[in-house]
Parts: sequence; C-alpha cells; structure tokens
Amino acid sequence: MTFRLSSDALRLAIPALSLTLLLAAVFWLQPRAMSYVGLNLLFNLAVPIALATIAQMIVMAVNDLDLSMGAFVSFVACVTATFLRDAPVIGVLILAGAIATYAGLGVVIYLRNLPSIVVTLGMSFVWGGLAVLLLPAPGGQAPDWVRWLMTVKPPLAPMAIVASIVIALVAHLLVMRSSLGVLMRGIGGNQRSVERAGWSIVGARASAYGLAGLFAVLAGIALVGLTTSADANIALRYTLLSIAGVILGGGEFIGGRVSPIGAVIGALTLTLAGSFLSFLRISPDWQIGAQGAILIIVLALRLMLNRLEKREKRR
Amino acid sequence: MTPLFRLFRKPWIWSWLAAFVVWFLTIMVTLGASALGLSQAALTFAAFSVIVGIGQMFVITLGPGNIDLSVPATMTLAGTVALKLMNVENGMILPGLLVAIVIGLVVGLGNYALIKALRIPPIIATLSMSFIVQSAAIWTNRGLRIKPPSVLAEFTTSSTLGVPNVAIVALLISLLAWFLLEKTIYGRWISAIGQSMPAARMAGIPVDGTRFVTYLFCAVLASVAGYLLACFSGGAALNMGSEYLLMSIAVVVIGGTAVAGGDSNVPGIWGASLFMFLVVSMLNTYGLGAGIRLIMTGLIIISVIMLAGGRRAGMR
Amino acid sequence: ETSAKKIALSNNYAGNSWRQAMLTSWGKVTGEAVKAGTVAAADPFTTAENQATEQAAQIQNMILQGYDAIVLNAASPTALNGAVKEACDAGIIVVSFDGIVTEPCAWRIAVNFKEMGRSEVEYLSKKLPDGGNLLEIRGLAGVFVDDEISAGIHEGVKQFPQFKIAGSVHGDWAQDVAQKAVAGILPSLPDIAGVVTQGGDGYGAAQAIAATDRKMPIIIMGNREDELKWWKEQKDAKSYETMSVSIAPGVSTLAFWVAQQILDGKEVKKDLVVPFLRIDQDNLETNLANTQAGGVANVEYTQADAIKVIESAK
Amino acid sequence: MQAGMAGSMDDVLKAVIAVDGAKVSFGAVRALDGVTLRVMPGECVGLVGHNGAGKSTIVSVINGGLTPHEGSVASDGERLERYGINAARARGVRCVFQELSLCPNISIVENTRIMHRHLGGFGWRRRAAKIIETSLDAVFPGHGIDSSRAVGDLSIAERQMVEIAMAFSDSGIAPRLVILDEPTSSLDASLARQMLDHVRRFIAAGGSVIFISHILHEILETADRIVVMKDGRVVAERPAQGFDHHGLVEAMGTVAKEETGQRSVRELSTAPLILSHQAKGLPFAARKGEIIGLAGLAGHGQTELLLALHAAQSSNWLPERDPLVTFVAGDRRLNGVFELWSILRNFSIASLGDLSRRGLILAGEEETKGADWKRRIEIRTPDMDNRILSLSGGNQQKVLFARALATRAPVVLMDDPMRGVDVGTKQEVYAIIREEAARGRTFIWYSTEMDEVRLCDRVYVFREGRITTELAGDAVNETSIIAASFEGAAA
Ligand SMILES: Nc1ncnc2c1ncn2[C@@H]1O[C@H](COP(=O)(O)OP(=O)(O)OP(=O)(O)O)[C@@H](O)[C@H]1O
Ligand SMILES: Nc1ncnc2c1ncn2[C@@H]1O[C@H](COP(=O)(O)OP(=O)(O)OP(=O)(O)O)[C@@H](O)[C@H]1O
Ligand SMILES: [Mg+2]
Ligand SMILES: [Mg+2]
Repeated sequence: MTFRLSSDALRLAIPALSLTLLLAAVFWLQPRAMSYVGLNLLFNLAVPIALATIAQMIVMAVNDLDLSMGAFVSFVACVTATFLRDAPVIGVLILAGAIATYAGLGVVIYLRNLPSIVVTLGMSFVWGGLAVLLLPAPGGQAPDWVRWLMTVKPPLAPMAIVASIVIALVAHLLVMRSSLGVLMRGIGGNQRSVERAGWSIVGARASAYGLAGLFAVLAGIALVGLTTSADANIALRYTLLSIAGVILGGGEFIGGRVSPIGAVIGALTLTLAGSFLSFLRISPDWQIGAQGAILIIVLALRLMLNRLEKREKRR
Repeated sequence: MTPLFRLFRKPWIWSWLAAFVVWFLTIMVTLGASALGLSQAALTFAAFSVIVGIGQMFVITLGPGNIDLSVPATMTLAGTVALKLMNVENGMILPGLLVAIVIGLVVGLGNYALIKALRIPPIIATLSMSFIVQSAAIWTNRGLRIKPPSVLAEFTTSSTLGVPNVAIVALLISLLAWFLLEKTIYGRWISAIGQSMPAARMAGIPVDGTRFVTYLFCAVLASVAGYLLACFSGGAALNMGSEYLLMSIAVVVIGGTAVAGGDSNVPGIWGASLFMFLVVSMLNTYGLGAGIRLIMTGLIIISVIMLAGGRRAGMR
Repeated sequence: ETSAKKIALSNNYAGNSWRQAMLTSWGKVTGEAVKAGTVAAADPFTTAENQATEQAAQIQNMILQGYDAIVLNAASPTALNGAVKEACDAGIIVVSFDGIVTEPCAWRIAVNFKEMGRSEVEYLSKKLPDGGNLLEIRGLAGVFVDDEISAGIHEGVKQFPQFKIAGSVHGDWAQDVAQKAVAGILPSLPDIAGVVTQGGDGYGAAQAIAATDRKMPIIIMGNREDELKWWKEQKDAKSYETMSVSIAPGVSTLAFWVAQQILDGKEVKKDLVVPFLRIDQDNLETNLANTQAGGVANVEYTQADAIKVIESAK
Repeated sequence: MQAGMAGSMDDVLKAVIAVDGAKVSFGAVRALDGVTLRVMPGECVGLVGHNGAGKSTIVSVINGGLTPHEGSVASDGERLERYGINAARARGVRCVFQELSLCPNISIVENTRIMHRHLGGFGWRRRAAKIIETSLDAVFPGHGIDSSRAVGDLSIAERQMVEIAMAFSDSGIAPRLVILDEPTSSLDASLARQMLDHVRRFIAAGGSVIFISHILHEILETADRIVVMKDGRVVAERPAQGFDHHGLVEAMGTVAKEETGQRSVRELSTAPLILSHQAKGLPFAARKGEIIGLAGLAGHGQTELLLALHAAQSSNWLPERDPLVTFVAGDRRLNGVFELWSILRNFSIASLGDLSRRGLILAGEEETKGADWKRRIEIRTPDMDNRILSLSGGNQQKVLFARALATRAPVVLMDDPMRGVDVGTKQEVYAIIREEAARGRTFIWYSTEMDEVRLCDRVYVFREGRITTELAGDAVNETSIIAASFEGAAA
C-alpha cells in the first residue's frame, strides 16, 4: 500500500500552507515583523478571534450556524469590563448565566426544530441590547488579571503564539479526541443514527452550545484584555470573521466536518491578511476591496490544494 | 373551520399575524388616529425590504449555505453610479435604470464565478465580492451625494390612490416572483436544487445554469432596490445599503421560507417586511431606550419563529 | 525639522460623505506637505468596517511599519487604548481627533459634543420662546459621540424646560435610516415644534415630514450639502429659519499639523479644542457656495492655524 | 421444530423479544395492524412482504425507536412497560437499517464509539478499534477495511459491511438479537454469502436474527422460520422448510407470474449506435433498443460509468429540449427523491419540458400523466399529492422509475434501481423495461442481482474500475459473469 494522507491531515495541510505563504509575504514586506515583539503585534488580536472561531466551529459541527457570535462577544466584553472587574462574583454569575442561555438555545432549537440562523439572528439583537444597557457609551476597564494574562511576556515565543497553540490543542482534544467531541460531530453527520444508538440528542446539543458559549465568553474576556475597555459594538465583525475562519480552516457548513486546529489557523490567516494589506499601502479607495480580494485569493489557494487532495484520493 | 385551519398551516401566516398585532399596538397609542399615516409609512419602507428580500429568498431557496451578502454593497454601487449617470436630468431616467441593472448583472456574475470557478462557499464569496463592490462605489464618486432627477424623486415619494408608488413597484415584482416560483419550470428547478443538488442534477436539471440565473436575479433586484432607494431618499449614500444585510435575511426567514432550502413563499416576505418596520416603530413610539428596543426586537423575532417554525422540518 | 518623519492616518470608517471629505482634505493638505518636504510621508489607512478591533490591529501594524506619528480617528474612545499604549511605548506620537481616545499618552483634538447638543436647544429657545415638543434623532447606539450629543441635548432641555422630548429615534447617522425611523414614529407623535439632530440627519427628517401633511418644524441641520440646499430652498420659498452645527471634516488636517509640530519638538498640551462649525441664517449662502455639490461644508487648516490653536491652548 | 404454535405461554417466556398485537398508524396510514411476532433464542426469522407491508415499522418497534399505539413488547417473559432504544440495546437488540445509519464524517472507530454508549473513558479509541476490527474479521474475512478511515470515504458496499459488522460487534453487552433490514442490497454475491454464513454461525452460537430481504432465495436458505407480512398484518408464518420460492411469492399476495431468466436472444448488432464512451478498459457502446448490463463485484466502477455517461450527455448550464439520457437512482436518499415535495412533483420533475408551454407548467397535463403512471406501475398511495416520504422505500423507488420512463429520453441509465423493491413489483418493472426496449429504448443497467443481469442482451463486466469483459447472447450467464468478475483477482 502506498502512503496515504488521511483526509483530516489534508484538511489541515491546506490552511497551514496558506498561513505560511502569507507569513512569508509579510516578512518579506516588513522584515521588522520577524521578531518577538513583531510577531506579538501581528497576532495578538487574533487570539480572541481564534476563540470565537472555535465557538462558531462547535456550533457548525452540529449543523447549525451562529449569527449572534459578534453580538455575544461584545456583550461578554461589556460584562468583563464592568461587572467582572467591579463585582467579580456577580460578573462570573452573569457569564455562567450567558453560557447556560447558550445551552438552552441549543435545546430550544432542537426541540422545536427551529432554524438556528433565525434564532441566533434574534439573539444577536438581544445580546446587543443587553450590551447597550450595560455600557451606553464605551468605557469600563479590563480586570487586572485579564490585562496581565494578555500582555504577559513568556520566554521563547510571544503570548499571541503561545495562546494560539494552547487554544488549538485544547479545542483539538475536546472536539476531535474526546467522546463528547465525537458525539457532537456525529450529530452533524447523521443525527438520526446517533439517536438510534440511544444517545440523548438534547443533552449533546446542549453541551455543544454550552461549550460554544464558553469559548465565546473566553473570546470576550481575551478581547477586553487586549483593548483594556469595551463598548457595545466592539466585536460585531466576529460573526462573519468566525464563519470565514472556520471555512478557511477547512470546516464545512453541514455534515459535521470541522477542524479545530484548522480553525485557529484560519483565524490567524484572516488577521494576518489584514496586516499584509496595510503593508502593501494600497490607495484608500481600494483598501476595503483588497480585503475581499485577499479572502478570495486565500480561498482559491484552498481550492487548488483541494484538487490535489482529490487526485491523491483517486490514486 | 377547515379553510381557517388550512390557513393557519401556511408558513407565512405568522408573519402577517405578528405584523398586524404590532400595527394594532402602535396605533392604539393614538387611539387609532395614526392608522393611515402608519400604514402608508409601513408600506413605503417595507417595499424596499420586499424587493431585496425576494432576491435573497430565491438564493436561500437554492439550499443550505446559499446566501447573498453582497446585497448592501450592490445597492450602494447601483444607486451611486445610476444617480451620477443621470445627473439630475429627467431624460436619463431609463439609461440610469439600465446601468443599475447592468451593475446587478455584473455583481451576480462575479458572485457566481467565485462560487463556481473557485468553489468558494457562497457566504464567503459574496462577502468578499461585497468588499470589492463597496470599494468600487467609493471609487466612483467618493461619497458625493447627487440628487435624483425630479420626476423620479417625485414618483418614488408619492402615492397612487393612497398606496405609495414604491409599494406598487414592489407588489409587481412580488407578483412576478410568485409567478416564477409557482407556475414555471424555473421555480420547480430552484426548489428541487434546494432540496438536493445531486438529485436535481440526476433528474436532468441544468443545475449551474439555474443557480447562476438565481444569483443574477438576486443581484439585479438588489440594484433595482438601490436605485429606487437612492431616488426615494434624495441621493445615494455610501452606507445606504448596510441596513439591508440583516434585513434581507430576516424577512426571508421570518416570512416562513425554509432556511434549509427548497421551500419558499412570497406572501411571507410582505408580512415580515411590514413586521420588521412596524416593530421598530412600535418600540420607538412607546419611547423605549435603544437597549430595551433591541432586546424586544430580538425576542419578538424569536417568538414569531417559535410560533411559525415549530413543526416544519429544517436542516438548521 | 521633520522632513524625515513619517506620519500615518488611521481611519476607522470610510462609508459616508463626511469621512470621504475628511480623506480628501487629508490627501490634499498632506500631499502638499510631502511635496514641500515638510514630512517624508503621510499615508492614510482605512478599515473595512467601523470596528475597534480591526483598527487596533491597524495601529499595531503601523508600529511595525515604523511610523513616527499616528493621527487617529478612533472607533472607540477606550477600546483602542491597548494598541495606543503599545504605540506610545514604541515611541510613537499619537494624535486623536473627532473620535478621540482616553489613553493619557495620546493627544486629543476634541470637539465639545455636549455643548454642541446644548446649543441646539438654546437656539430653539430663541426661535420658539413658547417651547414645544421636540423630536430627537440620535446616532448609532453604544457609540460615545451619540451619547455625548444626546446628553447635551437633554441638558439643554433641562435648561429650557418649555421644551419636551416627545420622541427619540436612532438614525445611525445615515439619512435613509433616519428617514425610515422618523416616518415610523411620526404618525403617533403630537405636534412637533423642533427636530434636534446630531448633524447629517436633517434632510432625512425633512423628507419624512414632508411626506405627511404636518407643518414643517425647525430642523437643526448638519453640514451636508443636501441639507444646506434644502434649507436654502425653504428659506427662499417661505423664509424658513434654522441653523446648522457640525464638525468640519478638515479637522484631520489640523491633527496632521499638530502631529507635525509635536514631532518638531514643540511643547503641545494633551487636550486641544476645536470649535464646531456653525452655519446661521445669514452666512448660509456663503457656506453653500463653498461646498462642493453633494459634499460637505468644510474647513481645512494650515500649519499656521495649527500653531495658533496650540498657542491659544497654553 | 422449535417454534411451533405461536402464542403458547412457554414461548413467551423464552422469547428474546415478543411483540403482541402491535398497532401503529401514521396519520391515515395503518403501518401495523395488530402484529404479533416472537423471536426465540437460536433462531433466524425471515421477514418478507411487499413494499410498505410494515416490515421496517415492526423493526422500529422491536428496536425501541417507535412505541406502538396499542399492543405490548415483552422480553424474556417480562412485559416491558417503558421500552425504548436504551432498554432495547441493554437487552442486546441490534439493528442494521436499510438506509445508511453511520455518520459519514467521522471514522469507523468513532462510529463504533457512538454505537456503543458505555465504551467511554480513557483509551476508548484503542478499545473501539479492537471491537470493530474483531467483528469485521469475523463477518467478512479478508475485508481490507482500515478502521481509521472516514465512513464517507468508503464505497457503499464497504459501508454496509461496516454497518453489519457493527451490529454483530460485542463491546461488553453481547448482541442477542440482530435485526437485518435488507442488509445485502448493496453487497455483491460473495459478500452476501459471507454475511449469510456469519448469520448461521451466530444462530448456531445461540443468537437470534430477524432477516428482512426481498431476495427470496437468501431468506429461504438462511431463515429457520419465515413470517410473511401484508398490509400491516402477518398473513403467514411457517418454518422455512414449509415454503418454496413459489409458495412464498404466493403468500406475499403477489399475482405476478414468475419468469426466471427467460430471455429471448435478440439480434441487435445491426441496430444504430446511439451512445459510445471511452471508459477505462474496453470501449463502451450502446445500440438502439438494447438492454445492457453492467456487472461485476459491487463498487468496481459501474456507478462511475453511469455518472460519466450522464455527465457527458446532459448539460449543467442550459436546459435541453430533447435529452439523450435519463437516470434512475439507486441511492434514493442521496440523489433520488426530493423530500419536501409531493409524489406528483417528484414524478414530473424530469419531464417538465413536455408538460409545459414556454416555461409555463400545465398543471392539468401534469396531473393526468401522474395518474396515468400511478396506474401503470401501481404506486401505492391514495393521493399523488401526498408527500413522497409517506411512501415506503420500495414505492419511492417506483416513483423514480416512473420519473425516468415518463421522459422521452431514448437511453435510460439505471444505477441498481431495484434495491428494496419487492418481487411482484420487480416483475412488473422488468416487463415494462422489456416492452420499452422493444419499442427502441436503450437501457444501461447496473445491478448487483444476478437474476437481473441475466435479463440483459449484452453485459460489460467491471473489475477495479475498468471494463474487462464484454459478454453477449448466450454468454450472458451466471458462470461466465462470475468468472469474469474474479478474473483479475485470480491472476
Ligand atoms: N414515518 C412515517 N410516516 C408516514 N407513513 C409511514 C411512516 N413510516 C412508515 N409509513 C408507512 O407505513 C407503511 C409501512 O411501511 P414500512 O416501511 O414498514 O414498509 P416495509 O414493509 O418496510 O416496505 P419496504 O419493503 O418498501 O421497505 C407504508 O405504507 C409506509 O408508507
Ligand atoms: N418522518 C417521516 N415522515 C414521513 N415518512 C417517513 C418518515 N420517516 C420515514 N418515513 C418513510 O417511511 C418508510 C419507512 O421508513 P424506512 O426508513 O424504514 O424505509 P426503508 O426500509 O428504507 O425502505 P426500503 O426498505 O423499501 O428501502 C419509508 O418510506 C420512509 O421514507
Ligand atoms: Mg422498509
Ligand atoms: Mg425496507
């Protein structure tokens, strides 16, 4: 038998290669980025995005889509910058309640057979409203420990890189290696068969949504740690960024095919793409358009490698 | 009894009920005095959501993952370019409309090229496209606001027999959409593709052609909506479409179209569009703060979908 | 001596005419400055969406690119503090304007937004001594400019209690959104004597009100050309009276010169104030004549203006 | 004689599962109308019946997935009040469902984890791999399936093998009763043989099996006792020796006469060439009016050829007035039915071009044609406006047949379309195919059943993705096809 890469490994190779190419381009444009400080500056804002991407990926693993991700992370950021600092106990309770709400959403969506897109669309208004109530104007302040965590300077590699690796590993263990992860992906692949094996779909979906909520909460906290304060609209972009991150990382919308390591790499790639563009110094008229172009290019790269994968499989 | 029962099984009935309840609650503040004014305003503004919503609905019908996020940018580009071309001259109205439609066609072509040739998932493909289109809109006239030709401005802001003209346009487009969906082969095809693309292919349906036409249709409707909106609000603005991103999706799903594809309906779009306008008006009228207002909007959307969507099967 | 210095503009949004005018002014003034050799570069950067996180990343990239100063119109007064602090730590001068940041190491060229809101009500109190109902059009919820102006307006209403805010809607600073929101609430409102705005929504409100058979109230205008033109038409037709308050987009050029002065070693106070741009009944025509069709009323600043502002702050 | 009189107290006490008087209805459809069924230890019960007889429904009841509206379920003499999926699995009831019930996106090992709920804890991957590999080796010796592969990457036959092995696997709770709902539909003869042998070994070791199949000889040679169902009732129940092929068909109430491989050799070599294709291996060509069989072991490239022919002859971009080919799907969930639609719409979708004028669908003509075909191939439904999913699997397949035959396309591609179709219907469809072929239609027919291949005028035999042999005329017989199928392997 010839050596054959598993489809999981290939799923990962593609985003990894895009990231490497992009990183090489950035280093070439801006050699200063090739340092401890430089890497941290390039990547530290990718940490909350990576966490949000993992959260979105877990929801996508059970064949749903979360359109409230951005609003929810903003809400968490507001809670972190206010309650979590001033009254940690209440803050923790609020965040726990938010995670429970997420789990509850998972249950309601399943039991009432609702389209997750609509429910989370509605929830995005709810989270947004709560955030505006908490912080009508931007403000608040990051708790010191959060600030410390996000700015600590570990030896060898900068925090941004260390955090990304830790996130990827933890998510990989949870989603790809654990029984719960198998169950969640199984539901994405064929819910009926999981049900027939005697599992409680309600429980599994509640755990999946709860887990997604947990990662999203971590994203909000990490974000405040970087920005030092919050506002109600701070992370609205995360909805689309997280979806794009999952896709870039080799995940699919339906069928439970996801890759946590890929998702983290996808988030890093997206962040890096932004930097790459500003190093290129494009005319301001086209700076926005260039962001679209770079998304297209990175995804086209994915396609090219996908073709390779197919050829590999046919052999 | 039975016809009533059957009515309640229609997926679109809930959005209409919700719109009616909200309308009633709003006019009760003035004990009904505002009924006419509110209804006219609702019809006017719902019209724009209806036009973009119908396009979005056709795309969503194509099945899971199909969605067009380039709607707002297309509206903006079509509005700015058309108004720039018309340059306040009444004689240029038709060329202006034509240019708007051509822009829609080009954007639709671009969208489908990305989806097909580069196999990019539609949600990301259209998002990337929207950035490029938005840049093009900025580049064309750097955000200068040009007034619409007087005849057009007059037409879009006035009413015929008490019904706003834009609502009449939207109604005509809805009729066309309904006809396409229910009576033509094309309607069957998109529904089939939405349920199962491999099955549609094996049944001999020209899948790519049909999907392509659908993306074109959506983009053209978006550009027509942009053209009308720019004329209605006295000039195109660079951010004039941004509201219609969530709106176009929300009206489709609240209107009872299956998010998993294959099943769509036109009346629901109207109910949902009226509802989305009225709910904001109601909460404004009751003088609630922005935070409460947002929360209420969200909760109302979820309740409507709970009432309406409970029994229907859907992937998501 | 700043001829070797590089300055960057970090802008968080480009999707409306004000921002476009701001970018144009920047391009015009800095282009001349670069040609004259005053500075080495003055590159503008814009993020795709009005998002603090993206702008923070942008600032971090500017640090890497080795700019000497960053001129900043911030998406959030506080959420960029982390990035701004890193820039300061890297020895970069940060000058914020319009959307200012609270980080102490940065300079601020601020507009007194509260006063702007209050002055609207004050003006109305002169025109309408008997007071009446007001409709308030706000901006984007959760953004600090919105909160400030609105707070000023409410302060004004407290000061002139003959006014009452009968309704309040969010127009998101987009005139079609404002038009829609006003049209939705209007049927349920009593008679409206005045409309207080945050600038830029006046025309939308006028459109919405014109669509009904209500009497046209006094609508406080912003600085967009269509607002001024509509005002002019009304003034000519039925001697309509109102005023306009706004910030001139050219303030970006002031920020540029301030940054240049700081780089030059000048002692500059951290907090500078620019007056807002006010247009009244009598200078409407001159302002309208100076405004590009479809554009925004504007003032651009020179190096001398900047020095004057810096001196007066001392 | 183990199962004598059904209903004796003794039996109830010993029965692994005893269903008594189960009634189930779906809306107006009576799927089960008082069914009593007992399964003894060490017994293989064959369950046969026409499409929609209620076989799959009784399986759902036994498996705990469906609670009967009336009637009871007992096990080991104990009446079970709260019987559900978990209770069933705890008692060792396992099920192989007709349609794929593995998760395609995860690996075989991970699927094993899902099937065995109590397998958790540290190191479950190793244990799960061992369990499934042991079982695969036992049921299908020499299977060559790597348990770390994703199920979606397997061929349909391999998936079915994994599913069968999964049902027989032992992870602590040993399987006592294994229900096989048409397990061999995608397996070729040799794999089916291996499975049937394993069933006998399992029975010999004291296990029980319920075996559902439309391939009657499998039932006759494997089952100890045969239960015949019809319209939701049990109509006959006898030891297997008490039935022969003919008797079984009669008991199922199928009137169709049996024709075993009567094939008139037709001379078609002068008919005009209608389709040719350069496949791998020998060139492929089809003449007007021919019935061409694609044979060989399952998954050796037959479906791929059909898909390639379809892709080459139909446009993905432009609608065609006169398509050359039409397709009957075998995997109806994947590329056959449109689940949201009525039967009528499912039927008419491929021939809309003929049922419309200038893109406008003529509702009247559509209905007439639908009613016509409903009669012609006896689709069991009160109303063509019912949803397609209200039909049993076999009837859905008939609709797909009608869909293809109702078009004007001169070439019909068939991808093992008789999966799960009952004997009576099959005979009717064979007759229709012959009749249409006589009128000049060409059929290209991939089948896993030898009886069907023997009906063809000419046969291409596949091996490892290529056409290795072409058989025509009298050479089309079981021996030569099997010989050709294994040719490469022997070498
Ligand atoms: N979930 C359901 N909803 C509606 N009708 C159903 C459902 N399940 C089964 N039926 C109906 O119940 C009857 C029995 O179906 P069942 O699937 O048990 O038949 P079957 O004997 O398995 O047929 P086949 O050989 O085709 O598989 C059929 O008429 C079928 O249409
Ligand atoms: N939720 C449902 N609603 C309507 N019909 C259903 C539903 N679930 C199953 N059915 C239908 O009921 C019938 C019995 O289901 P089942 O899955 O057992 O069929 P099957 O065994 O696959 O058919 P076959 O054996 O003929 O291939 C099928 O026709 C199926 O499509
Ligand atoms: Mg069945
Ligand atoms: Mg069956």
